[in-house]
Amino acid sequence: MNLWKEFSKGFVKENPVFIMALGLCPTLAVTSSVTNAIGMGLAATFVLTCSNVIISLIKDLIPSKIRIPCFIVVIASFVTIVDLVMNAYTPEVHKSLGLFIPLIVVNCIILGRAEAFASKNKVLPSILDGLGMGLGFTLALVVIGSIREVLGAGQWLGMNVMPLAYIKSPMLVAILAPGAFIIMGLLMGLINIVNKGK
Amino acid sequence: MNYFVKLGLVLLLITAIASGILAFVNGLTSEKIKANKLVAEQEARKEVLSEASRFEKQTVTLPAVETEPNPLKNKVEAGPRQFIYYLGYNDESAIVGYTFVASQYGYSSEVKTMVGVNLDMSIARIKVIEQSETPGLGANAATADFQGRFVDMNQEQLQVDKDGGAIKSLTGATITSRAVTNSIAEGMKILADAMTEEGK
Amino acid sequence: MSFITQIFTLAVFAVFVNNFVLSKFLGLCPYIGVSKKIDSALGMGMAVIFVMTMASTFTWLIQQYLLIPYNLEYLQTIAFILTIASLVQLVEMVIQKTAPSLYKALGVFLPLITTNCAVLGVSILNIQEDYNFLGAILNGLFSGMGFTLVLVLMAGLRERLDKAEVPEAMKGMPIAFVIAGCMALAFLGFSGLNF
Amino acid sequence: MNNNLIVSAAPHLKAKNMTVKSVMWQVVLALVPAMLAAIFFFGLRSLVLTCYAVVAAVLTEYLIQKLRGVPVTITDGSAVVTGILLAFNLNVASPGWLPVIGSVFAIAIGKQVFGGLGHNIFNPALLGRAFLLASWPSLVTANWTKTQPAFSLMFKSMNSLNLSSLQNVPEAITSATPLAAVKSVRVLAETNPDLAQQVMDRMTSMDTISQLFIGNIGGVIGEVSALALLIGAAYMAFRYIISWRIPMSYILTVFVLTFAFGGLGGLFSASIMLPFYHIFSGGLILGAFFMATDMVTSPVTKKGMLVFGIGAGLLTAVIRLWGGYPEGVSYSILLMNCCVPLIDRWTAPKPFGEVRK
Amino acid sequence: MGLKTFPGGVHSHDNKEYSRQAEIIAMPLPGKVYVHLSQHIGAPAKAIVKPGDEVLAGQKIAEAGGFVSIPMHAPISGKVTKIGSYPHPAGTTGTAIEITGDGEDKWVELIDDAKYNCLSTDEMKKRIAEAGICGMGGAGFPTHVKLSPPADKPIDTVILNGVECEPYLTADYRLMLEQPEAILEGLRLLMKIVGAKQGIIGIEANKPDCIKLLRKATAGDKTIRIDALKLKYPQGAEKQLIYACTRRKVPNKGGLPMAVGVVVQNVGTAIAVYEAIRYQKPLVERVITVSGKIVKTPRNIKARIGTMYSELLDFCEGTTEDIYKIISGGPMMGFAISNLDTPMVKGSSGLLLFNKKEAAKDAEHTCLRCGACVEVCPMNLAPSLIVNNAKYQDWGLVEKYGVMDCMKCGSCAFICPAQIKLIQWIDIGKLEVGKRMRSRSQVGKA
Repeated sequence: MNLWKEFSKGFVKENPVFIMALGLCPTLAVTSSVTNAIGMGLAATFVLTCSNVIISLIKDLIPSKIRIPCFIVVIASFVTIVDLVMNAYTPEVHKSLGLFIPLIVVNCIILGRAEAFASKNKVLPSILDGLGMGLGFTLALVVIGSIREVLGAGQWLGMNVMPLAYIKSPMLVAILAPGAFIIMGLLMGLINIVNKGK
Repeated sequence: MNYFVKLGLVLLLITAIASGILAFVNGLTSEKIKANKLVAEQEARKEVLSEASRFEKQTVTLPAVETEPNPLKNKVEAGPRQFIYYLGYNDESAIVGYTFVASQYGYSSEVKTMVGVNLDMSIARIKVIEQSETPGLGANAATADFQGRFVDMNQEQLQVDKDGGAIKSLTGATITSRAVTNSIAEGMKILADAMTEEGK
Repeated sequence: MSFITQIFTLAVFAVFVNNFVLSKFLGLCPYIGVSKKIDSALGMGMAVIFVMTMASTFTWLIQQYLLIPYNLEYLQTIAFILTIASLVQLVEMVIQKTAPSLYKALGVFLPLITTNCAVLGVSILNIQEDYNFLGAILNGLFSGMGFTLVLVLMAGLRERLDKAEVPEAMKGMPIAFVIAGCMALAFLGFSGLNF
Repeated sequence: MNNNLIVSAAPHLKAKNMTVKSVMWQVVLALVPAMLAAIFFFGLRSLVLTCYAVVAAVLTEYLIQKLRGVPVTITDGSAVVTGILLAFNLNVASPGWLPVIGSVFAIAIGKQVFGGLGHNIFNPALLGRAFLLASWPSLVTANWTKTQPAFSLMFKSMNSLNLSSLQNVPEAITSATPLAAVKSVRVLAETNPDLAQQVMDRMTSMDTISQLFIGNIGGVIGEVSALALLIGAAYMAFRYIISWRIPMSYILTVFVLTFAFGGLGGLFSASIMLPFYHIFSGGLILGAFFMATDMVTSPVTKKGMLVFGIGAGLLTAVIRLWGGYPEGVSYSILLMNCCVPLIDRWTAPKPFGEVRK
Repeated sequence: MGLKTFPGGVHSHDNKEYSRQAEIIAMPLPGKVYVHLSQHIGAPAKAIVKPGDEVLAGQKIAEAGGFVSIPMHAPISGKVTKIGSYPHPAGTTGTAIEITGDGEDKWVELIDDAKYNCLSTDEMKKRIAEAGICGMGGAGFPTHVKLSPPADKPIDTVILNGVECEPYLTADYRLMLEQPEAILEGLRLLMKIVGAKQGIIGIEANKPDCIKLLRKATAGDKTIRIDALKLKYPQGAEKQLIYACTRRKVPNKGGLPMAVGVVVQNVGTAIAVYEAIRYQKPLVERVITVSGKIVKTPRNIKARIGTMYSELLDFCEGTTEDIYKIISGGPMMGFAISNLDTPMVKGSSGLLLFNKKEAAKDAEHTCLRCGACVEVCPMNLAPSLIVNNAKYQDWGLVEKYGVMDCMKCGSCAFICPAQIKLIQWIDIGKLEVGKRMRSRSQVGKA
């Protein structure tokens, strides 16, 4: 049961985006469509899980003084792998995520989990932690992406979900930078209200 | 001191392993990435010149134009400019038209357009392949509606309506419209010159 | 265009038009996290300007003289992030030794900068945008200044909102995002600037 | 002794007629001349749109205050002012839902999220406009209607140049607003400097300027008549509702900069009338007197107000001359709104008797 | 017209019409007086009588508690009946000596010193100190202290404050009309004591008759000037008055007028100084304005110190409506008190009574940041910034924005459209910042 807890905490209770406010740059930058959100979320999940595994494996081998550089090397390697693989097999998504794939390296969620969890735990919990956090991150991205895509383009995952009149002149600001910030702020406010209501 | 050497060695080892793995992955994917690019271009060409099934690269050397280099960017190799276009062949190996990529800076980005040209030097179709203009305004250049406005246009008509041409510009985005139109017009001119030269 | 105009244009674009935070979504964590007080925002901003300029310089050199000649472009991410991390360490040690008062002011911010995506971002963008050496350094400098500008403005606004009756649920981070959104709306006014 | 005694801190006297309510409603009153001018030049639809915006603003304020469980203050007039100013920033051809959505955004995100009147950082009406402009750019910028007598007069005089016989009919003639004409002329100057200069001369003629001043121009609802706006502004200045510092420094800065850089031939090549063209066209008068002076979102210090005005003037001139949008007033004011806390902090007055060191 | 004035300030109806025509009249002796031991700034006086002692009017009943302090004298003859706690006009309570009068008004012997003009300055200062004189404009700073500047701060100007910028109050106005000679004589003595070459009497332009009268009286005297000042509040504040008359700016952060070579005294104080030096008469009575729309007969009353406010009001035949607010002093800076059974002190310049409408205060609104308070602040502060930070306990900024330079004239709160009680917040700010400054200086010493 404890393992389930490790896995599920990232969804709501310790959601990296909404609760811990980590990894904000990709959260806002790539969520102008749900497709991008999923792509980014899964890429980050992959890096997070793999680096958690490796780090929990080698944690006893590396001196603590240089652990951060070591973590960064591990993470950067996986990021590069994701980068290359996505470029090869999903070139469209790779193109629209652009700069933000290499920037997964500096996503504080990943280094944060490596430092706070994987470097202190065994492999299995680390995998679950990475998967859970990664999926929580993906979930957050998809939520924001959905709102932005529906409002800003009248579509969801590329499918029309709003009346045609709306799709013709949607509330564009939602997929622009200002809309991203404001929607994020309002969502966090909403979560605060819900949490307080509990 | 020994301790620090050890630290360095550990880090070096990890980096080396990582580099090795990455080199391996890179080897696996690099061909695919290159191929992707070619395929994408090929597909865009097919889209604007649907009758063609095979394309052949042609290069026109243009007289060098004195342009002031941007002192903050890497130097582009000097020398004559090259204009690249493709001859489109159908299954019977007959030429059915030409394609080229037109490019010009628009409102906030370089707008690249793939242009398909019929043998009579009218436009078959165009496709905006790269831009990051303002969504809702300039970005509408990538819509089928706007791209459709170019079909069958000839070189004389290639100007936006505000400049007296036949291309109806996008609402509120004259600059982008102008960039697309003018870049195509320029390419058409070079292409036409190249054709007449060949004809001689 | 003349040399001076080019530099001026680069500066205006990096600071206002393509602001790292408001239009490129880079450096959001410190933008939201270190913007509660004007003084700390200023400190962070100065540190970021410094590190971004240094990082631009070194990563450009590494790219041009190491990665490209040996066909190692796929190691870009790993090389850049290691460069930045060690650079930050080095800067921290140098400042600590040579200028203790500056260290006192900037010290707490320096470790945070390693994971500031604006630094890695500018390094990669310098390569993507094909800047030469001078261009890369200036782009790093101006982008850092753009970051600092909005960071300090944000801190000013948040200090004021600390003293306002913001609804309970919106206090803290939510309102900071809303302000950022409004600032981004205002900064849209610079789009399409053309000298 | 009775128990009615009130014990409160000094002072025990209060200036008359200085209440939030009276200030806000006097601003509404000051906007009436401009409203009348808009009805005269654009027709009754301008009034209808304004009413939509006002009703939406007041309703939104009411609903949110009910939801938040704070006292409802819709009678203080501030939501009304926001509604009017928002509608004044739209063109008369806008669909009716545009001012409604703009008002909802202006009140909800521009004001109530920050805690309501007094706490908002940005001018709500301008924020609403910026939101609409980012969301529906083609609806907000395009579709300028040349209805009513508006505008035709100005360009009738231009047409007398018989430019149409020339090739490349200059865009200036088909531009819908005076400021778009400025942009077009600058574009034209690159290809045909002589023609551009001719158009420019016509633009800066006494004829055109006086038309601009009275209000025969295309544009958004509220900015149509500089004269009507100035009447309202004079009233507010007379009642001490606005201080001269922001509008004057704002307009003077625009004057100087457009004179210096507005000409087609380089520094100071412009006619001295060009700054007047800039001042009386577009939203400068409306912005400088009614929106930059918004108390809540401008500095409180005297020096700060000057800094605010100069900064807004600088940004306006930059956006008008080199920016992507024809008009920069609303963005300039929003940008300066961001700077207000810093301005206040760094221009805090030196106490009387500061010792010079 | 170029009337002299200062930057900032507010315009308000002066409301002086109620009492400006009322000549100063002496009030019948009260049955009991209550002499507070703390009527001034500085250490309280120490009682030297005990219940049961018989005292004469003018007899010293409390001695100065230090250099910055003044002695107290019995205002009437009679018997000390109690030393206890009584309400103070500043809204607090304090120790006072209760004297039950014998109705005979027996005085200690007063000598008319014909050669008072030839006394040494030290002797003059001693007589002033002995007479227990403090500033009568309201603040109540011991006069002899003001007249003893350190040697490195030479004084060249004495300004008499005849501005009386507080609305309603007319006591100084009547004094200037009725006793111009005594005022001028007091001024000359003050000038002599500090060695000043010029004397200025600053009078607000709403008292043209005083200006005319005093100008006539000083026609031949080149050393004394009468300055007509613009009608604006707080024209009578010390620093503002000095600036208006001499264009000199008293340094902020606790600077005193002596830093710019000026001493300011109230016109009432000038008369007290004159009487103290010539007759060695202690300060036991003063003129106080009792006014307000609801007062039946508003008056300028010459009353003994320690007279109950209730008796003053009775002397004015009471009020026509229910009283909703009692103000001790002027309406701008005076204190609202909760009890008419409060004895007047040496600084009591007025007693005002307001009805319900006049006393009503609107609810406080959020600050609109209109900047009106900044516009009017005579000290060139930004009151709204101070108050906003005080509300949220950011004392560092409260101090930075200069709360300690505020003199609490109330102009900001008067003008504020949001009805914010700025002075209340500034009071809190001053208290907190004061604490911080003290603890800082202690740390510095340690």
